[in-house]
Amino acid sequence: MNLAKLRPSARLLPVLASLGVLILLYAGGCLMFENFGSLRVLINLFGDNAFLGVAAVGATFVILSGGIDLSVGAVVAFTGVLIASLIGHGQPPLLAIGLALGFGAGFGALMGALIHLYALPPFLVTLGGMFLARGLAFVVHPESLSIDHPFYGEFISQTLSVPVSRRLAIPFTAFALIAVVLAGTALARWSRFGRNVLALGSSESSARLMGVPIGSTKILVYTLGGFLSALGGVVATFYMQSGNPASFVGLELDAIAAAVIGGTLLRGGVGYIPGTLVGVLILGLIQTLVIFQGTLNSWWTRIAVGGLLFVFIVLQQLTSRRRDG
Amino acid sequence: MSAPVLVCRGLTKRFPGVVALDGVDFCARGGEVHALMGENGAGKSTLIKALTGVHPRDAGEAEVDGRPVHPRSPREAEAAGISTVYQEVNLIPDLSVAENICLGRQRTRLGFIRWGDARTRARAALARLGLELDVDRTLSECSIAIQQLVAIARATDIDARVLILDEPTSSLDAGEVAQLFTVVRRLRDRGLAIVFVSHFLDQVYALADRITVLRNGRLVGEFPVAELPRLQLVAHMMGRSVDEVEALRHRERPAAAPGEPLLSTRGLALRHAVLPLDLELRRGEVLGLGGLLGSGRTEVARLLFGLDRADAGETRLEGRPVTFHSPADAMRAGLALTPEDRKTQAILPNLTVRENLIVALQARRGLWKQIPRAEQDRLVADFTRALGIKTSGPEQLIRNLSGGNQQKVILARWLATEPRLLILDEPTRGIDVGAQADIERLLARLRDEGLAIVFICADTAELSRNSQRIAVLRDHAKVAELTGPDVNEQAVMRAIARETAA
Amino acid sequence: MIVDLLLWPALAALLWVNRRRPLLWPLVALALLLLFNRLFTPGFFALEIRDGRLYGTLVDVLNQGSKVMLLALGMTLVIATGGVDLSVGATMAIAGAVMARLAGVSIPVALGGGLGVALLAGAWNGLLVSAFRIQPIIATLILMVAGRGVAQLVTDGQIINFEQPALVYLGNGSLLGLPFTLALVLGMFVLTALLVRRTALGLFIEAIGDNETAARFTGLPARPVKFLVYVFAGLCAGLAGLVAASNIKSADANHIGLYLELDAILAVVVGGTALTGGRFQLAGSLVGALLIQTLGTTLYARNVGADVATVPKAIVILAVCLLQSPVLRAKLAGLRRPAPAALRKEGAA
Amino acid sequence: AADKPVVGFSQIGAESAWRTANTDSIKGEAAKRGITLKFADAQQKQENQIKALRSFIAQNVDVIAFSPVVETGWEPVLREIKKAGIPVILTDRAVKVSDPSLFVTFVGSDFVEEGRRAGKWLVEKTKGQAVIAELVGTPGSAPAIDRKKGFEEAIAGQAGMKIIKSQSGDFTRAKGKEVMETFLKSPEGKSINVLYAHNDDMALGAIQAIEEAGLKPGTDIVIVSIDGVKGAFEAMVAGKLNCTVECNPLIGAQLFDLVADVVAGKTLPKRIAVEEGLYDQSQAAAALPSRQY
Ligand SMILES: Nc1ncnc2c1ncn2[C@@H]1O[C@H](COP(=O)(O)OP(=O)(O)OP(=O)(O)O)[C@@H](O)[C@H]1O
Ligand SMILES: Nc1ncnc2c1ncn2[C@@H]1O[C@H](COP(=O)(O)OP(=O)(O)OP(=O)(O)O)[C@@H](O)[C@H]1O
Ligand SMILES: [Mg+2]
Ligand SMILES: [Mg+2]
Repeated sequence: MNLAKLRPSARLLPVLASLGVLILLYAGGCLMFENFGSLRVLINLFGDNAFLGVAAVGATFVILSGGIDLSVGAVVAFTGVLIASLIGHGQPPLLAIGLALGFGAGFGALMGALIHLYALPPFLVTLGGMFLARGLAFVVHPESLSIDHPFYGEFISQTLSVPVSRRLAIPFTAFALIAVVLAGTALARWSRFGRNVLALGSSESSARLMGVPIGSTKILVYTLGGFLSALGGVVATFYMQSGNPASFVGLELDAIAAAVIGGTLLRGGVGYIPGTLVGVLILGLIQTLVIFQGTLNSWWTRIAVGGLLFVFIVLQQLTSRRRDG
Repeated sequence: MSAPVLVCRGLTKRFPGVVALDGVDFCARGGEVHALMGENGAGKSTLIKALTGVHPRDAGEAEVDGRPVHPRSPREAEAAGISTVYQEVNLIPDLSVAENICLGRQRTRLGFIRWGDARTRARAALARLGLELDVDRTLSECSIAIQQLVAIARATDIDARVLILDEPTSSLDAGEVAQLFTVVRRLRDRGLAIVFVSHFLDQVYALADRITVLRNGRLVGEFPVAELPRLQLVAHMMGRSVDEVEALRHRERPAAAPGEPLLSTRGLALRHAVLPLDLELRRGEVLGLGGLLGSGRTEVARLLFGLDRADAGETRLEGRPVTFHSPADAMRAGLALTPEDRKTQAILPNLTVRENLIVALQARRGLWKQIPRAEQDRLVADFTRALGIKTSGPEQLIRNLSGGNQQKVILARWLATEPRLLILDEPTRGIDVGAQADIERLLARLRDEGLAIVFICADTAELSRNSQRIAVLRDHAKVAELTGPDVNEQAVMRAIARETAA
Repeated sequence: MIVDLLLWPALAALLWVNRRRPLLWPLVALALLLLFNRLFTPGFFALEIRDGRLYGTLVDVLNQGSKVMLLALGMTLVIATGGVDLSVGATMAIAGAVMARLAGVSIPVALGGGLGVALLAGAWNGLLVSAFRIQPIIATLILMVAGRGVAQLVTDGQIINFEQPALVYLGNGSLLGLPFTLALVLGMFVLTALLVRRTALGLFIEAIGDNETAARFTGLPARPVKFLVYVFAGLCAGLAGLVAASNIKSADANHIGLYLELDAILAVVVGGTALTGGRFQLAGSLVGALLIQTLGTTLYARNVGADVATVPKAIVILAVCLLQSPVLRAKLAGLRRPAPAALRKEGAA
Repeated sequence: AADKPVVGFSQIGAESAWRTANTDSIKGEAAKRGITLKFADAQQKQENQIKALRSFIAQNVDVIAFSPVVETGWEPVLREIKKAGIPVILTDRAVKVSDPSLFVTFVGSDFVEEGRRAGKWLVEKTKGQAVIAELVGTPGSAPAIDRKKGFEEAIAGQAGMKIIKSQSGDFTRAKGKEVMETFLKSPEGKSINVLYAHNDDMALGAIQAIEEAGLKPGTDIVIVSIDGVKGAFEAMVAGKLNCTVECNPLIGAQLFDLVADVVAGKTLPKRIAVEEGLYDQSQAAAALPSRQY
């Protein structure tokens, strides 16, 4: 029986393991490289990965529901271009952002509806969505487009960031990331919708028999995914003040990897939103380590990123392995 | 005469190749327990599912309290006052016990779920069933019996007009059943209409007021319990005459001539699961494993079959020490195990009956020696006949078979490997009387052919009826071994109780 | 035209033979796409003999499609076990790079080296999935990221050219007037089909993909089988990599097989194998791969820019999805003849 | 180390032999001068590049240089770098920013000019009569856009020259070959007598497609491309390619001269061109041995 007491936390083990490895990696970086321990690096870690983090929270919800969303990168790119082009055509930024968010949510809802109503595999539908959004982005504007508007220039980067010192400020995007993670955590843990998502991902047939509204939950979860992808796109425009239809290729894989590293099972039903943040930070930290190393050429960069990913995943696996049924 | 609460007329449901329900009328009255009886595949579960919106009906209508209901999902059925426990555990394995009980009905404050309230409610619902357990445990870590009880707790947690229980007792032991019945009676007395499905005749006669019998998707009739003798009921279910059934029931006493030892364990143990255990399994003998639920019988079976690896003790096969690192090892040595949780541990849902049946034999023969198709077909034909498996053909997907027939296919899967030692974990769960008799006879025959058999069964009567020797487990340890004349229900009960008192 | 005389009856026969099989819908989609091209894309069906080989867009479809077809064969088995292999594109690059590097040594060494590293790559994935029990998508992501780096390491960031006739033949040669790659694909298909259908491997894979716990309870060697399918996927990716390098007579480590893993997965899923594992359709995957290549070639031929070409691609994917959707088909069937339920209700009233 | 500056350089990636040569030139020159170079490879992703630039700030480098993946989207990070007081040198590709003080200077090729030179050469070679197929670079990328623009400008006045086919070959051999195959098989394909490829790799792929179609590249179809990689010279020697406009990746020495000037506080022009040539078949054989990439 004492075993029974221990078990619930076993579910949290992968997340804790990830967190442990994250701290270890960070400490390692501080020891190895000068300036690695500086506040700026820490702030960059949040600010630079904000768009990924926001999109990854959405991807985590979709994975928790037993689905997958491959359209993340394309939707992020599309919303960027859409906002840039709308602002370029003289629309007010807030309207452009609102439209982009609305588009993302609608796009997700559409994919969710196809998946639910016609019982289509999410992989295919969202792959279709990815191609569609990518193509549409090029239709909106075939090249990268910068955003010249005081709202972007002044408001976002000056007014909304919190200065730490004369040269260093915490960017608005970092706050956006933390806010989304907190909201996502609350949604997953304390809302009926969140619990329905988990139930759906764990066992769709049982969830149906238990009266979970399968259809609306599914459609909503893809809507949420689309919305957060779009929000990721918005955050990216804050970050780059431009939109580029060719950008963020493969971001969906980073998002999925972040979720999985953070302890979310791809089969659905098990996972934690804060874990996804840990996953995002780990991916970001791996990149930072490689940049600080500063001599790796293209191929060694790839090999190093892959190798660190491997070391990390094996460590996580070893520390959290359980007896399986 | 109480008023009808749930009335169905002309319910019809077709699946490709089968008419699962053919114009069935059914009526459950308030303050009564109404048993729904029939062989495996008779259409009981389909009736329930067509009624509660899981399957769209092809025809027919239903009323609750005179209002027509046409639920398109279990959720709508629940809203219309029908609460259901479906056959097989249908809960969310990755969520906690408390959540499984409260899912979809959580109370919220400012939109936030009140987890404390959910836990309290879950504990209360479980307490009504006489169960006290950690409601924060993940469901998949609980034994199947506990899961079944959780499902029932969930169904009784809401205010409903009709409570439907599809084989709720199939994995419960006597004590749990008694507890459940107390609850059901209490609900009945509150005026609920209760629909109860079970293959245990004793339970039906103990609880039900009225019985509706189905056969091959058709209504045979509705009878007050008092006017329907058991024999007659079985005859209705099987579509035979009472005399024929009488002949079926006749059974010889076990021949008591066990052969030489086949497999023995000394101090076999696994931390948290099995305390040091000595067992001896002999050819031509059925060893029953008795005990309350959670007493560790399934754990013993897993250990014997190489699913878990013991951390102490030894196993000897015909005197030579062996270690099974995997089921494949155990199979090579001639062992077979039908697991207790059919849905997650046994069936390959999207494969055909044929593939499900031959897969263990194929695993034993290895990758390269594919069983020729002709042999496969012959095996399927033989076992379908021998065990009376109801399918629309060998290429039907096993997931579309009724629960009892799935169980028979799993049994056939292992018999096809011609094992020397057969471990049966609750093999008769969810199997109708006729088939149960078939299986019991088969057990006797296999035993007489020299097989060693380990028989795990929650029903002590069935256990003592079929075993030559019974090892009684309690709290993961063997507390008694009954032999000869001691192999009877009372002795098993006493063995469990004695230790409880101690 | 002679092509029409041969192709359409053959397609019709194929459709008829498969009318009750899962292969039907991908075939229908392929037939529709071909029909569209027959009607609206001039020159798409033009075939002639040049230098003793068949020459025309349809031949290109087969030749260019061979890479995805090879990948799809391996990917089918991986997906059937409930996994996925994201690293096949990178594996292609490694195999091509090693072959180009060793081209000067000797032909067998070059071919053997290329396939050898591909097998190693597959074994690595297999090890991570079966022994370390890492979720396949993540396990293979590692090699997807690092593999292309390894390939660049082998080529030192350069594009390595080779001219050895045997190596060039692999991707450009013709056999009986048809591209040699077609023979290669067919050979691999037959080999794979024999491997899974003449041994119990197919059953084991489907059982493991369908319900791994039950498969383990039944004594199936789940881990060895999983290991094996990743090794096999590596082999297929290796072959595809050699073909890709041979096609352009050089190893371009940065681009060989780039994003091809998506096409391969798409081919498998379009071909009727569910990503959740279990039942698989080997032939379906080939049809899926052909469908994707035909679509790509169609877009080129119709001068649709690569940037917006993804839009029609998305539309075709969704259309094929819908064609395969049992729900939609049931609805369409319901339109054709009145629903039985409705009849019943009238009768009852 | 006080006198030797620490330089952070962010490269686009290693997507082609040209790029690798560019990287090697920069790394080699840094090593030769004993300058500490913090090198970061962006794997063709702008977001990675921004991360690298911000890391350079954190690492307190003295000068930042980078080849931007795209032209836009650099304002915020460049402002941040400016705030930190670090001078920026752009290489290879330019950026679009509203405030020109965000970078010190840009050293690199003029893609529009490259396209123009290819066009002019062609006008001369074909005497204004050509049916042209164009292999475009990666959609949306600066070289693809500019090389198309320059080329179109150069042939604009010629009534006898028209581009009948234009498709992206993604700057790769495989795509170049695949697209050329479909060009040749289209109904208008037989009339094509000129191929303009935005880079050599696509041209080399297309040459194979042309040969497989039974035509003679360089003769039946005149081919002009841009970059001037070794493979292009080999093809010219073999008579299969007619002309390549050089786009010189070997900017290492020039770059570090500029770094020294920046550190010394000299004022520099905003735009510094790279020395580049144009080679046709007549010069190819002579130039081939000296090609380094
Ligand atoms: N989803 C389905 N698809 C096809 N056939 C089905 C499906 N579900 C049930 N059937 C068939 O309908 C018939 C009735 O099955 P049902 O599950 O109602 O039997 P049951 O009376 O509940 O039997 P048991 O006592 O074994 O649970 C069986 O022949 C079964 O094979
Ligand atoms: N009432 C209970 N409370 C908490 N845990 C329990 C309870 N009953 C069983 N368990 C746990 O469930 C696990 C499974 O027990 P096991 O299946 O071996 O028992 P069993 O004798 O086979 O019972 P069953 O009748 O459920 O098959 C054990 O680890 C046990 O600790
Ligand atoms: Mg049933
Ligand atoms: Mg048990």
